[in-house]
Amino acid sequence: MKKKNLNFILGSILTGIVLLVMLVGIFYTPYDPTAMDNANKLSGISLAHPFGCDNFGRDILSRVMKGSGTTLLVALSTVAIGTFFGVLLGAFTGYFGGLLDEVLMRIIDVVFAFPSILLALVFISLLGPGKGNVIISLGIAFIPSFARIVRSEFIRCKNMDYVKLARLAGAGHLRIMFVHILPNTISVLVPAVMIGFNNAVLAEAGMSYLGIGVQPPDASLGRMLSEAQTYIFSAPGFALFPGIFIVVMVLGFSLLAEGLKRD
Amino acid sequence: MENTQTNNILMVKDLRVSYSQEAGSVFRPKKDLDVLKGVSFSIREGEVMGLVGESGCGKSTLSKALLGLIPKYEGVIVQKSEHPQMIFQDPFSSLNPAKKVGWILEEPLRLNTGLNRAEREKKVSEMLRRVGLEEKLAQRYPRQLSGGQRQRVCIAESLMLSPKLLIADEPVSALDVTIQAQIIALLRSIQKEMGLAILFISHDMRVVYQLSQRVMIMKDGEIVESGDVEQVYFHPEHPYTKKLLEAAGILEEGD
Amino acid sequence: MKYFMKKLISMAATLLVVSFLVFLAFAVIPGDPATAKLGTEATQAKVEALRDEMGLNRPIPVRYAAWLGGLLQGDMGTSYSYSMPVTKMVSDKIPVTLTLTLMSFAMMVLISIPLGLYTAKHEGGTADHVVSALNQIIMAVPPFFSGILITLLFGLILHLFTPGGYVSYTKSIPGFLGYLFFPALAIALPKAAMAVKLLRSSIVHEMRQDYARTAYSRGNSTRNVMYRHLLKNAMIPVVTFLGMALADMIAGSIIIEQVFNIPGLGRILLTSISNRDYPVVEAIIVLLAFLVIFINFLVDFIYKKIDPRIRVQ
Amino acid sequence: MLDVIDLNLEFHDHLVPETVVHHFNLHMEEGDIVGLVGESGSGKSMTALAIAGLLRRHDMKKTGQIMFHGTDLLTCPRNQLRGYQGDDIGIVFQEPMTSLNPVYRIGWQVEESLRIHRPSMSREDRKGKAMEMLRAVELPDPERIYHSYPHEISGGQRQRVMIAAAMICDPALLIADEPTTALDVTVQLAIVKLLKKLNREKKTGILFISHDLSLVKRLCERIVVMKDGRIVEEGACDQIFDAPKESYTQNLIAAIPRCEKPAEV
Amino acid sequence: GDKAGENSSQITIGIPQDIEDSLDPHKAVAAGTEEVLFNLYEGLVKPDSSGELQPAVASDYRISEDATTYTFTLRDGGKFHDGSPVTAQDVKYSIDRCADTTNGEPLVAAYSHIQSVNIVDDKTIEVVLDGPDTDFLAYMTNAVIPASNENPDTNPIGTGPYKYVSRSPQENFVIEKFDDYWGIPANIEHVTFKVCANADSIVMDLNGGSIDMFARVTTAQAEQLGDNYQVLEGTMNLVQALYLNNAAEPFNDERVRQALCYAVDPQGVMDMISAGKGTVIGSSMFPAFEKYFMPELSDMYAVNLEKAKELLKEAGYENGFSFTITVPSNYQQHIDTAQVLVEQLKKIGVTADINLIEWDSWLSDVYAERNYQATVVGVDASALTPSALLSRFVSTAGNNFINFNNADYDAAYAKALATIDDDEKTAAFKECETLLAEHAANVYIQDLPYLVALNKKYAGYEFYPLYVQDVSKLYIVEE
Ligand SMILES: Nc1ncnc2c1ncn2[C@@H]1O[C@H](COP(=O)(O)OP(=O)(O)OP(=O)(O)O)[C@@H](O)[C@H]1O
Ligand SMILES: Nc1ncnc2c1ncn2[C@@H]1O[C@H](COP(=O)(O)OP(=O)(O)OP(=O)(O)O)[C@@H](O)[C@H]1O
Ligand SMILES: [Mg+2]
Ligand SMILES: [Mg+2]
Repeated sequence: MKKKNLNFILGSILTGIVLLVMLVGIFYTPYDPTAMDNANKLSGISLAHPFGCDNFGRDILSRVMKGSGTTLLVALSTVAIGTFFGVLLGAFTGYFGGLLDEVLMRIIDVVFAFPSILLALVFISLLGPGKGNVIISLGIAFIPSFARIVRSEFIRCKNMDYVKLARLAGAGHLRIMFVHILPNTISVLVPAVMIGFNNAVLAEAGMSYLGIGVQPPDASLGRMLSEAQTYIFSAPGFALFPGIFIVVMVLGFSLLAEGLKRD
Repeated sequence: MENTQTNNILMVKDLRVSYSQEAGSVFRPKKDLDVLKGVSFSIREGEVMGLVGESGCGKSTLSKALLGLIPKYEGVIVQKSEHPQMIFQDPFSSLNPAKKVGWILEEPLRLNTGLNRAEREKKVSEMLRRVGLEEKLAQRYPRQLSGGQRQRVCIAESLMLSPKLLIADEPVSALDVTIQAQIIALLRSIQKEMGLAILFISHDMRVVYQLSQRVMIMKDGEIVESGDVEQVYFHPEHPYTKKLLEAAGILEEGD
Repeated sequence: MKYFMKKLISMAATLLVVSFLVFLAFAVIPGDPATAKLGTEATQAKVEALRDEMGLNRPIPVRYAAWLGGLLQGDMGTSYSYSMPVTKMVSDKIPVTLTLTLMSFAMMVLISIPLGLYTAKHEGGTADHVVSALNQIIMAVPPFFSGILITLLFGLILHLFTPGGYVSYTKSIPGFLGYLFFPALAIALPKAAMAVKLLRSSIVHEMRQDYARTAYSRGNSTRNVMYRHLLKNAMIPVVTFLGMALADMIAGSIIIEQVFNIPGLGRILLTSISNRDYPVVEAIIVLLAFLVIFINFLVDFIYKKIDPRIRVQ
Repeated sequence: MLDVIDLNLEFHDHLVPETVVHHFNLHMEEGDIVGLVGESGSGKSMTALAIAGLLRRHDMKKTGQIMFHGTDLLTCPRNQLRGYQGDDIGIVFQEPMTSLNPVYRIGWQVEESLRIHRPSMSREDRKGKAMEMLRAVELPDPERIYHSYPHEISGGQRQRVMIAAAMICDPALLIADEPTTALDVTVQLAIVKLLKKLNREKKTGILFISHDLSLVKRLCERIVVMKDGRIVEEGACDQIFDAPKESYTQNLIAAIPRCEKPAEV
Repeated sequence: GDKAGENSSQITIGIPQDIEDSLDPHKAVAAGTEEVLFNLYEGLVKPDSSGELQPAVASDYRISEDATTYTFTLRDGGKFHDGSPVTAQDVKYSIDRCADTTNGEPLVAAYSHIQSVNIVDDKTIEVVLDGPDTDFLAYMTNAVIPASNENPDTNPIGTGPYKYVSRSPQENFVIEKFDDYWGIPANIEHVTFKVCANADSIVMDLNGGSIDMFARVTTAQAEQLGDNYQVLEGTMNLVQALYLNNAAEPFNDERVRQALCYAVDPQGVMDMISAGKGTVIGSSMFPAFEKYFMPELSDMYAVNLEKAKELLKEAGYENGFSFTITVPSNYQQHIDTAQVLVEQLKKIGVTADINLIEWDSWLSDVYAERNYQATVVGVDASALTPSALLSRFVSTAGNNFINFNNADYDAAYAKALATIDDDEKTAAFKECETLLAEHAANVYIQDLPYLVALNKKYAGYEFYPLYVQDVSKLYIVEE
């Protein structure tokens, strides 16, 4: 009881901070996040620049404020797509089994076998670059893992007596799947979603790195982190703040989820 | 046997079910286990049919087969009720662990009636009361209930829709006698009021006697004797029936 | 037996689909191997000539059929960029990626199972809190970043290995394994953190079941209850995850191979994609797909093995 | 042998703490058979679990003493308690359906107490003993049952498996929580006989929880009646049946089903 | 590396991308391949570090008065790596192979002017052109390979100071000293080019000791190197510019292009991305071509925002406009440059977006199909002639990816090619450069700095005006 509350409170605080920074970032940043300043290149923490500056002398705080919004948007929507379709697929295949299961799972295998980068490349070439397409292609790459987890839980639950009773009470397949069985998969699904959120933040960074994600000079936390790698020795702080912010963001969400989870 | 087909709510002809045991190891090759070996009977509308039998003789299998919950069977099952209900022998796995008792009980109403939330809740607390449970239990998860409480929740769930056919697999086994009596009375009154037909599986010979009009005695996947309760209880023919009645101490009572 | 035949056929069909999709993918994405090969010296005529030479001017189905025909005879074609037989190129790199993957998988299992059990056993205790906090943080650190941190710590500060000093398995097996240790750790850590979390919640769930109580009633120690009774049940969802993680590690080794300068399949795949060298891409993806499908098949199999109830279907 | 003194059990997983057992006292000598009857939800199973040392949950409060052979099971160290569980104290749970581990075969589970408390026993001996127990509880085809998984056997069969497993080490105290609910009368009788024999030969003390008063009457010398977490009446079997003092007990006895149709309502 | 136990000398050199190319010197095209193959192959002549052509496989050469006949005398005792002697047949084979037009175009474009290759005697070979060309010698640096080699793609055999040992994709490329080399032998026996594809780990690789040398480190990387490294500084010999598609809106208007030139501050770019290192350029020529480089052109568009805005206004873009800069994602320095440009252009109300694409997509979309607005890349010279840089701006040139179209330029370039008088030729080329600058064909920025990190155990590194790594000059410092 107490632990749950603690998780919830801590999670809300961290998430609150992230959301606040993000929302404020939409309307106000201390500096123009793309404005360069030769004099301040890689300068450390100072009063004027509390998070220091990057290799172009851009204010890291401002970039983090702008970038976290992008990151959050991409990560949340990616996970939403992945979870939504993953749950849908996993539920259908696990619940009905048989040929449908065989065929759909093989399709999922196919998607899973494709390196997400190739997948992303294909989508970006089909749809053109841009945030939305990054979300779509990453989201698709995320589907298989959710589908598999949900599927195995559905296989476990579908033979339970309560499922049979629900059928007798007149519940349709859809209702049985999503109202009766789905809540029983929560204990496995929630950690998976948190992991997914995490991976999405990082995958977005990876894609930006390949040039198919967020385009410079726009900031996203992942992109900032990968830009900072080169300076890991000379300006460790450059990597530190976006990094910490990712951790705070992910941590906040997972604590919140943990706190909300009932069992 | 029966030719009054018109008012049969359930009719079963030559039902056979076998479980295929998966090979456990190289040394125990796969073999089939015949559980029901040709069962035929029928239940009329509004009638309570008792089913008594040896433990492991196939009663639960029969009850599941009747409602199509066993994928593979041979024989004919004709079932004419709109929402046949079932009370499983195992009250724990019949209750969705992720939902509260209140939600579980509301579900049949939600699905089949246009009642609004308040009305549903009212019906639920009424039903809880009728099966002898406190209303506050609606707020609990199944694992927070005692065995008998779970069983009563299952009974309540099966009665929510006023079904025409109820298959009850040992519904009162975990209840103490006072509550048992209360549940029996409840079932009787519902049966009278709404013409509910029940296949009542129990090993408590007395309870079966009190509730049923007819009774079947089952052993080893076959029905060895059936007929009116009085007939079977006081003039048993099959040795197993006699043995049962003897063990229950009914024969002495009757004599 | 029939089951296996069925699986085999569906596996083959999947591979066919995968390989065809790769062909299609290359038809869709911009860039072509001839231009890539010629680089800035490309002119219309040269590109055309080269395309002819490479057989790129034939329609996709024809090209695909030719490729498939070759494959059935054990010939996966010649790399456009390296002019080397693809079979040799790929088979040389398989040991690298496979070793890396298996090593990190072993690490993941060795770290996560005891830790998952421990935290579940002490649910709500200090150790549990510390581990979950650590878990969260480890999961939140990007793999390339943790790779750099590991290089920094173990390579440059502790001098336990030479960063970038990859030793080929053809030269020295211990050197090879020694070098792969840290990259494997970098891959294993975040996955292990996830596995710990999953295992913990799964065990906590099983601990509430009645049969756990039964186990205690026979005088089992908590340890025994955990290992003998709960673990097998709790592993059911975890096995799915482990299978996915393994598949993920094989298909996703690209980043770590990059950070640690390991010449494995992932690296070749990445450059071959950008060189539009599809004989190579095709071979590697078909291989990856095969592994992924095989692992999933294995997972389903193990899954049925652990949970007897599933056979009822 | 067993002395339960002023046992109170209180749940804390709701907003309002809920006491489910109040001031429970029980004394049992070796070879005593005590019947525990009472309303559904009156706290019988909780009491049984407490005595068997299985209420180790953090979210509940336990006060009082449970003295077994001179040790307080509520406060003694865990490994001492473990030494008793399964060996000196056996328990049959009320829910045979969920109390068996779904992923292990029956034989493995029945033998478990032997593996723990009789480590020197050989494999064959263990199996022999397990088969003997399975036969003793009247299971048909014990060889098949031995190799089955829990979901493959019927409810009554599972219940008998639980009984066999609880008795395999010949415990000094057997707690049986509604052990015969899913059994037909003939098997019920056989089980009662088996318990009696055990009691006679091994001086096993039995705490028999049931709502089937006729069964309790056959088996027990003493009866404890519970309602709402409290003991309402306690005494020798005959005395309670012949002259119940409390109105609840009277109701209970009156409600014993008879082979007669109830009057129409 | 640290493998001190071995008695023979060796060095490990990091390369940023794999030699994922044919090893056939006539077919290899990637700059990264050519710079390594430089150690394996030689032509009849060979450039030295000052860019002068020196006899190589040929010991001597003669150019006829009218600059149409080039006569080469083969060196005595010249040998291929497989031990066979270099014959006149091999030389003819090599030249003919590159001049072959059965595939549409010759492998070396300039060879289309070859009329015939004649074997005069065992030691003498004569190349006859269809017209005068004083620069043709530069193309004779093209590798001589044995006619007998059946697999030049994977089994390179040349005459250079090093011979091929092995390569492992994405891992390494190994060469070793060729003992029968005709010239000054190499100093280091074993050379491993190690693929270091991750730019971010190069500093660690160097500091950790797994590589001894890396050419083209960035200033940021150089600053993080330990004491045991020296950083040598040269120039990349590239023309880095914001290349504009002269045929696309709005850059088809010269005033717009000029406006951008006035707005961009190359020195600002250099200050930002490479601590001020690099050389400002004003046209498509870099300083290594001393004879042709015109430093004065760099001042033509000194930063003048007022002027820029005025020009935009004239062109009808009073409120500025927006456009997209397409940048290949594998070149960090170009991405960085683009980002600085975006900031600088904001000052005149021009908004630029950056669109990163893969190198291969860049080749097809931008370079081949010319489907872009602007791009930041660096263009190098494939041969040591000014035409290597300037020919692409002739309106009909196949590689004129900026669609530059100027009749004066075409005339000036034709004149430069036609004349054999060196002064006239130089003047004509300079006119070309001036025209490019005046018409603001592109926004020229810089010749990038070229930093080589070399472990202090080694010395002897030489910079070339070409994109090559000459390993044979490296030696181990005695301690
Ligand atoms: N986790 C829990 N939280 C709160 N109350 C609980 C919890 N578990 C059980 N209870 C309550 O404790 C009381 C006693 O339960 P117990 O299982 O001992 O009843 P019982 O006498 O065995 O009944 P039955 O004959 O029905 O099995 C019940 O009222 C039950 O609702
Ligand atoms: N899934 C299964 N696989 C194999 N055998 C099974 C399975 N389910 C039940 N059986 C076997 O079938 C027989 C009949 O089982 P069933 O559950 O129908 O008995 P029952 O009459 O309900 O007994 P009880 O009164 O004990 O509940 C038993 O011998 C049982 O072991
Ligand atoms: Mg049953
Ligand atoms: Mg109970």
